Amino acid sequence: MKSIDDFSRPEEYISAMDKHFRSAVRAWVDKEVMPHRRAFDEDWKEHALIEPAFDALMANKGLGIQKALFPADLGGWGLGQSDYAFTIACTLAEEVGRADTAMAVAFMVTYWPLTTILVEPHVNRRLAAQFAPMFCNSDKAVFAALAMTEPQGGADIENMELLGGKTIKTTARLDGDEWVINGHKLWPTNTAGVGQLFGVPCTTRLGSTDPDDFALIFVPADVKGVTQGGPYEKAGMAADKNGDLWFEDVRVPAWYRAHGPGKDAQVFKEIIPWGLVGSMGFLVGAMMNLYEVLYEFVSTRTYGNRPLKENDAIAGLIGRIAGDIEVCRILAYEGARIGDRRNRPYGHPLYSEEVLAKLRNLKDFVCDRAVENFGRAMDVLGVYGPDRQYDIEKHWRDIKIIQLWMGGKQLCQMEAARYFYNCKTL
Amino acid sequence: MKSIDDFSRPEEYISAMDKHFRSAVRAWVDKEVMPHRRAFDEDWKEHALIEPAFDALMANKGLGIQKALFPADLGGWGLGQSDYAFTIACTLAEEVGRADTAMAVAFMVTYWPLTTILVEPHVNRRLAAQFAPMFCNSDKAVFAALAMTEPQGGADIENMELLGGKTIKTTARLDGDEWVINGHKLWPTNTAGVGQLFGVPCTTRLGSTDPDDFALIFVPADVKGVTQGGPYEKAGMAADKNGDLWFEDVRVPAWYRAHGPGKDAQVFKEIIPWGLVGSMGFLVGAMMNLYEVLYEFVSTRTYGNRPLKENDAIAGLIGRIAGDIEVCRILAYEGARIGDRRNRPYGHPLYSEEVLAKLRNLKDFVCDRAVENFGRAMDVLGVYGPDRQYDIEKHWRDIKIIQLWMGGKQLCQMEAARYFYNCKTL
Amino acid sequence: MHKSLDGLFLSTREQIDEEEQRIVNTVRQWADREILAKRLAYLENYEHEFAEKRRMLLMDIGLQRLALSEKDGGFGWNSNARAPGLAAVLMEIGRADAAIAYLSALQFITILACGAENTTSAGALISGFYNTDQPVNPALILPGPGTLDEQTPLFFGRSINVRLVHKGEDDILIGKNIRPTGCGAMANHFFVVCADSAGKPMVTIVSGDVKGLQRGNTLKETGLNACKNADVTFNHVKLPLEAILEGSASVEKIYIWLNLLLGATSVGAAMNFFEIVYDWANTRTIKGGSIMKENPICASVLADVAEEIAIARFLTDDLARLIAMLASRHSPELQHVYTMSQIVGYRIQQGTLRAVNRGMELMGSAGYAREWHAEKHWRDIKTIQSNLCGVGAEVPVKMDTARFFFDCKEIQGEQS
Amino acid sequence: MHKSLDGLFLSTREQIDEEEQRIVNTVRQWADREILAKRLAYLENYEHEFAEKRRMLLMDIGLQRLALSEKDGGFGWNSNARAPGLAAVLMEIGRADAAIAYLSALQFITILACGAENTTSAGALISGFYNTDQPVNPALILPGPGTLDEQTPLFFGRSINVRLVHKGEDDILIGKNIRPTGCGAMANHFFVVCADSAGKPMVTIVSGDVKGLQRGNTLKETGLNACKNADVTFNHVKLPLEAILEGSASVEKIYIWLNLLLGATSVGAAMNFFEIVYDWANTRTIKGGSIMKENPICASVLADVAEEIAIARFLTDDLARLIAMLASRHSPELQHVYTMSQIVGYRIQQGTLRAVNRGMELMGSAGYAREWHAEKHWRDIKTIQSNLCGVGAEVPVKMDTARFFFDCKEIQGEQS
Repeated sequence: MKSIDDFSRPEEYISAMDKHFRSAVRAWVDKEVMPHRRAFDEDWKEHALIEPAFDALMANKGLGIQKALFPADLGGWGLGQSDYAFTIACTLAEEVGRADTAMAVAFMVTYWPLTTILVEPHVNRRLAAQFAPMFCNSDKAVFAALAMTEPQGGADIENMELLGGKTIKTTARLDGDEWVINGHKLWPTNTAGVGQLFGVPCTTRLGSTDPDDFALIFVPADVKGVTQGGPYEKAGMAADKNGDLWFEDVRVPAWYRAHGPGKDAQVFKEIIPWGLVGSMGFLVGAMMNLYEVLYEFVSTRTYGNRPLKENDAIAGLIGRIAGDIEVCRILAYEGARIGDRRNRPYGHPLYSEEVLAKLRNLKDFVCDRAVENFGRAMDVLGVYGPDRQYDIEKHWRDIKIIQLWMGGKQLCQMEAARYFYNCKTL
Repeated sequence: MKSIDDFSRPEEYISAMDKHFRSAVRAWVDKEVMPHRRAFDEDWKEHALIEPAFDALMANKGLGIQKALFPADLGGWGLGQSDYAFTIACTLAEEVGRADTAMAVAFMVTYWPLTTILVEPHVNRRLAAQFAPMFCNSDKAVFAALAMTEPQGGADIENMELLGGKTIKTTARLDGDEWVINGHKLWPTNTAGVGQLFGVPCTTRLGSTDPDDFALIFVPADVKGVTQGGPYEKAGMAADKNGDLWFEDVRVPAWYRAHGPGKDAQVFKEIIPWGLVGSMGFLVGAMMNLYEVLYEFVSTRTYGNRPLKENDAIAGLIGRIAGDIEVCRILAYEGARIGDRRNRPYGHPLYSEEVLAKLRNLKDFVCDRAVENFGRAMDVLGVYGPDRQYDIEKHWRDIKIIQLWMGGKQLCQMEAARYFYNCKTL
Repeated sequence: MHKSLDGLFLSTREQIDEEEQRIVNTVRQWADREILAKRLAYLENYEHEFAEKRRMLLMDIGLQRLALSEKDGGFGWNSNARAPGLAAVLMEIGRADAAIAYLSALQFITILACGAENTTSAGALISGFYNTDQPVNPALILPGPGTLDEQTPLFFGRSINVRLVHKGEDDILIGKNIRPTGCGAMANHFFVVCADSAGKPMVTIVSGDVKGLQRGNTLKETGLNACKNADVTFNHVKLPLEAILEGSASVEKIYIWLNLLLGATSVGAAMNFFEIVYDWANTRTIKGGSIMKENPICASVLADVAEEIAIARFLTDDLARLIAMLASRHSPELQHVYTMSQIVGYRIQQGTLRAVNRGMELMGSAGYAREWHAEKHWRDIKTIQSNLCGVGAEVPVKMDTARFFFDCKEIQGEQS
Repeated sequence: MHKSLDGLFLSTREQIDEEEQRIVNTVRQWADREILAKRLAYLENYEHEFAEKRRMLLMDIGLQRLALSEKDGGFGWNSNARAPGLAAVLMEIGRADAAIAYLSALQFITILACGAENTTSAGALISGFYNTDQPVNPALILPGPGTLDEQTPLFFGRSINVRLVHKGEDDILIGKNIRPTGCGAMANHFFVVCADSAGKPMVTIVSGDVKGLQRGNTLKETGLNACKNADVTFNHVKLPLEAILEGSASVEKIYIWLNLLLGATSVGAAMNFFEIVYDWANTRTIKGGSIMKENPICASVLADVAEEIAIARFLTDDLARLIAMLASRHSPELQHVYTMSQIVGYRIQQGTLRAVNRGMELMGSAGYAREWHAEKHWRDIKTIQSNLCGVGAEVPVKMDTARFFFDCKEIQGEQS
């Protein structure tokens, strides 16, 4: 095999833009991230090293990629209109994830709440026009966040299928032409001072399971009553800041609600597929980097005075790792394609149980392979495995949380099982 | 999920003929195989029950599918010319494998040696015309076999990459305008009296690794000097007869050689991808049947007085099984597509290391999932797991050998590792 | 294979006394001479040979009386302290033929479950069954899968499908189309876990020839082919009083012994599989010449085979040790031993089956052909494993484990 | 968690005597009072707290002298028979902080490896290192990864990267940029596996302050963060004669003890993780109300956590028992114990890490946040596991296993 690009993808699904995006981002990765990423772990609190790298990727003085989803006439690239939006998202997730999955998630979560108002067929022109300048005319990286998790019952919010928002404690009350929001959110990516715009799932009636009472409201970070706590210290993912987020009588215009009763619940369901495909992309990218590091190590280090890779038993073991990367990459792009089929006659809408369950299953599968293979790879490196200099242990620490987020492994399993076996009570 | 057909496939790869083939074969399966398959295990020696079922699938009085690869002008269906040959092969393997993987392999191995002379760009018109009547004008199922394995060093023959045919002991000597063949083969599918035409890999120079000395020669079963032993008794796969095959001064016309020096070695390498994609199709089909049986069981049997599938823990377990079927089906068709890309600018030839290694990896992966999941499924059935009436234990016994054949798991691992890591000495 | 298995698979065997070792050695001789030395003949005429060799073991060597008390004319291996010895004996039998070991294990369990209760009446009844010069075929009816149409009493989530009801003076068993563990089609007696009117689990002993006991067709099964099984129906079977074992813990004890003795059976079968693979790997060549065992990836598969068996044997000894500790000064509580026996019992089956699955990978078609015997061990162990699961794969064991370690209350349904 | 771990994780502990149990209890009190009760404070000021609490354990409680002979002023736990006791003590330390246990384990190994050899000279030298009121930081230099540019002597395939050469009268150590197991950056002495001119493996003891010993930069590592490690170079280090251990088996013995004592360390860390998960599962609600432990799929994950730890603890006890049997009347051969220690040692790390990985699945972001401590156990155990592998993941162990069980000759390269 000549390079990581030889890992299989479903060639027929790849957009014409893919090559361009990939090479631009990879050039950025090799220049701005690879040389510095070992130091990022110590930068988790300040982001003194991390911020400039983001500027070069996201802002106008760099690639300006943070504007990608906005319509062209509002200064964006119009990717929200593309039939390949998921496939390209997978490519971006892969390329950035290869260097640092924490940067990848921080960067791509900026798109996450915006998908609900910028991706066909749900474009909200007024909100798009309102937020376009913020992202399209900036020389600094601008981050958005989706504030889902609440102190009680961690994954309940992602568990819309089952709970229909019943447990949401963050309330939105309409007062004249303004929403008044009160609540406490935990752990959103791009908080702790990073986020400048929040997508906030709220309920307009506490304890209700009526989709009409679910509201997704956009809240700029600088509005009065919004407080961001300091960043949590975590096992990894230093480039992704998470903290507490409080809303105290926060007031935003009524039209900051994504779409309105019913529709909000639907578009909120639709963000899940984006998160799942992105997660797979992050992991495949990280595993492609794993392959690069491992390839070098097994070619230069020895057992029995022969290169590790020339020992049949070790070759079998590392072959399984590479083979899993091949498998996971095929699955990630097939998953992306399931998303991009949303408007095809033979496809299914993003909110359909079919799409959600199948992507939950694929994400769960890819997570397990990644957790397994990074662990194995550290053992292949042996005494060098835990050493930051070899770049695998950081991925190992970082990617574990990809398995835990968005409701975690067990929620994936339940949603998949419910679909495959038509379970009624899970 | 409504039916087994909801397991994902790469929709964009599926040929227009797929629907037709699938429904025709499934109708045959439900009528001719499903009602009788439990009895097939006892029929391993006689094939008294099995043969009529084959006739209804393969011969003219039935679907006549045994003629599929032959050019239309010779009485066939011309599938050898199709850009979807691999994808359709995967579909056929899946549908027959769903009922009985042993029938699936016996049926499809008939195509196996013929691919070397009937599939573009390697059509050998003279041999095609010679053998067309045998397959196209018959009211009985006609079987072909590929006689690879020899008594010494089991998988060496499949290990062309490494050994280049060095260990082949079956010799072909040109005497005038005839080949004189001597040798002893073991275990080919469709022997023990079943096969009527054999593709026989021989060497024209003992111990040679020169591809020019590798010959693939077609030998009708009724030629003088061909002896077939009785069928082996096996753990399963009753519908697939295997036995010893002796060639003693067997004489066939010189033009019965597939293509000639060099080319024979290439087309022999090219049969491997067919075998690997077929193997994956068999397993996916069997697993789709596993899903059908399991679905019924977990919906009607209980633990804690509730249906098994409504217990979250059991749901997680059977959800992983269904999820693996989903994954394996995606991979099997992606593998088939890798074969069907052979003539595309972005594809690779069937004999390329890239295609061989990637398909070896996918086949190895799917085999592991199948062995694992049939074992788990038997445990879900518990005291009913080993019971023939539940149809899973037969699959469990049958599919194990799919993991063992064609050089087995370790050969897959070595070919994959050699490719992924550019190993030199494996 | 030229070397001794004991030299390879260490058991921490200081726990086995001379008498026990003598019997272990006798059984090994029987296995080597009578079965392993003539394996092909044994398989070619399997049902007849099975009966012959089994009779030799049970009658001539006398193993049918091993777990009977001395006063009943047995060897007196009827205490918890004998767990290591019984496990060792079953490993040796299992090495020859798991089907013979399987039935012996069930014999021991039925005897021990009575003996351990000291219910002389049940003890007398059971030893009566064994007071014969014919091989006794036992079968257990254990809690297992329930059906949608009927809510049943539960044993930790598993359905108890047989009911014990009082009609006037009589105790009557009722249950329809129930799948036994063991040889239901040829069983002389059934050891039945049933529930009384209050849903309380209890154990009863039912003779194979009582009125109202009906057997279904003989099943075709994956392995243990000599143990003919069939569903049974208890159509108002009338029971004598002594047929009912007292003591609420009797069901737990059945599972404890089942996990140990069927574990030992599978370990024994796996050890013979090891011998087969050893010879194979030392004689076959691959890659056009090198001996299989000298190829690193084949060696790593061989290592998996040895490792799984060695670990399974350690765990078998650990479980035997735990059982032997019952009622000692270090005695753990019964629920604890029950839980560990479920964990270890499941792990042993999983490990031995993996050993065989891995080894088969190296044997290619020889691993799959009847004549090599490897595939028999594969089918036998798998059959034991699935039967031991009962229903829902390992989930019932996981629920037992979570209940014990995490004090879960609701995960196994309404307990009686 | 309100219940006792001993009540949950049975060890077959009849093997531990009162004196040993007393020390186990003392260490547990230290763990509970000094670390677990004030965990947040401990982590917030980790390096300082680590040094403080460790000093308390080693000096005040005196554990640094545990494995020293009585004549050297120690507790005299320096025989194979002490294996169960030493394992039990390390479980207790590991429960508090795997990093402290890790260093204690390495201390014990260096002492035992000398003691077991009865080389009074080396024994005297090593006990000299421990004749101090300061905590001693040991590091091992084990065979491991080789490099393309140099063919090295091998210990069963693993490269021995340090050479012992004779220059005139002197024994000199040579080796460049070698990765120690332990705290190379702060080590007071190194326990070095090297090879003589004939390539024969041997063990030498090197003081941390000798001339020619150079240390590289302190490494950033996944876990065991208080154990600062760094590569070392032996630039013609001159050795006193008594610094060389005699006895060819000394390397095997190091691995045997390493597998047992680091296994016990990880089991201890995993047991504390169990306590964390226990509290989490008993307090958190999911699905909008039900307690996590009462949800069957969460319960099955919890069961995996308990099962892996319970099995790992069984295997730790089994290995301790095997070591204690060395030189008893049942004594197995050393190569056998070496092989089983590699198998069991690998299984213990694999099992405990799986327990933590599974448990984290239920804790979501709390499992990932520093404040919950769970992720520390995860990183610490992983670091121990990778170090124990040395190179090539489990393959070197698989090759050891295949060599022992299948008599492979060529799979580990040219043996010296």
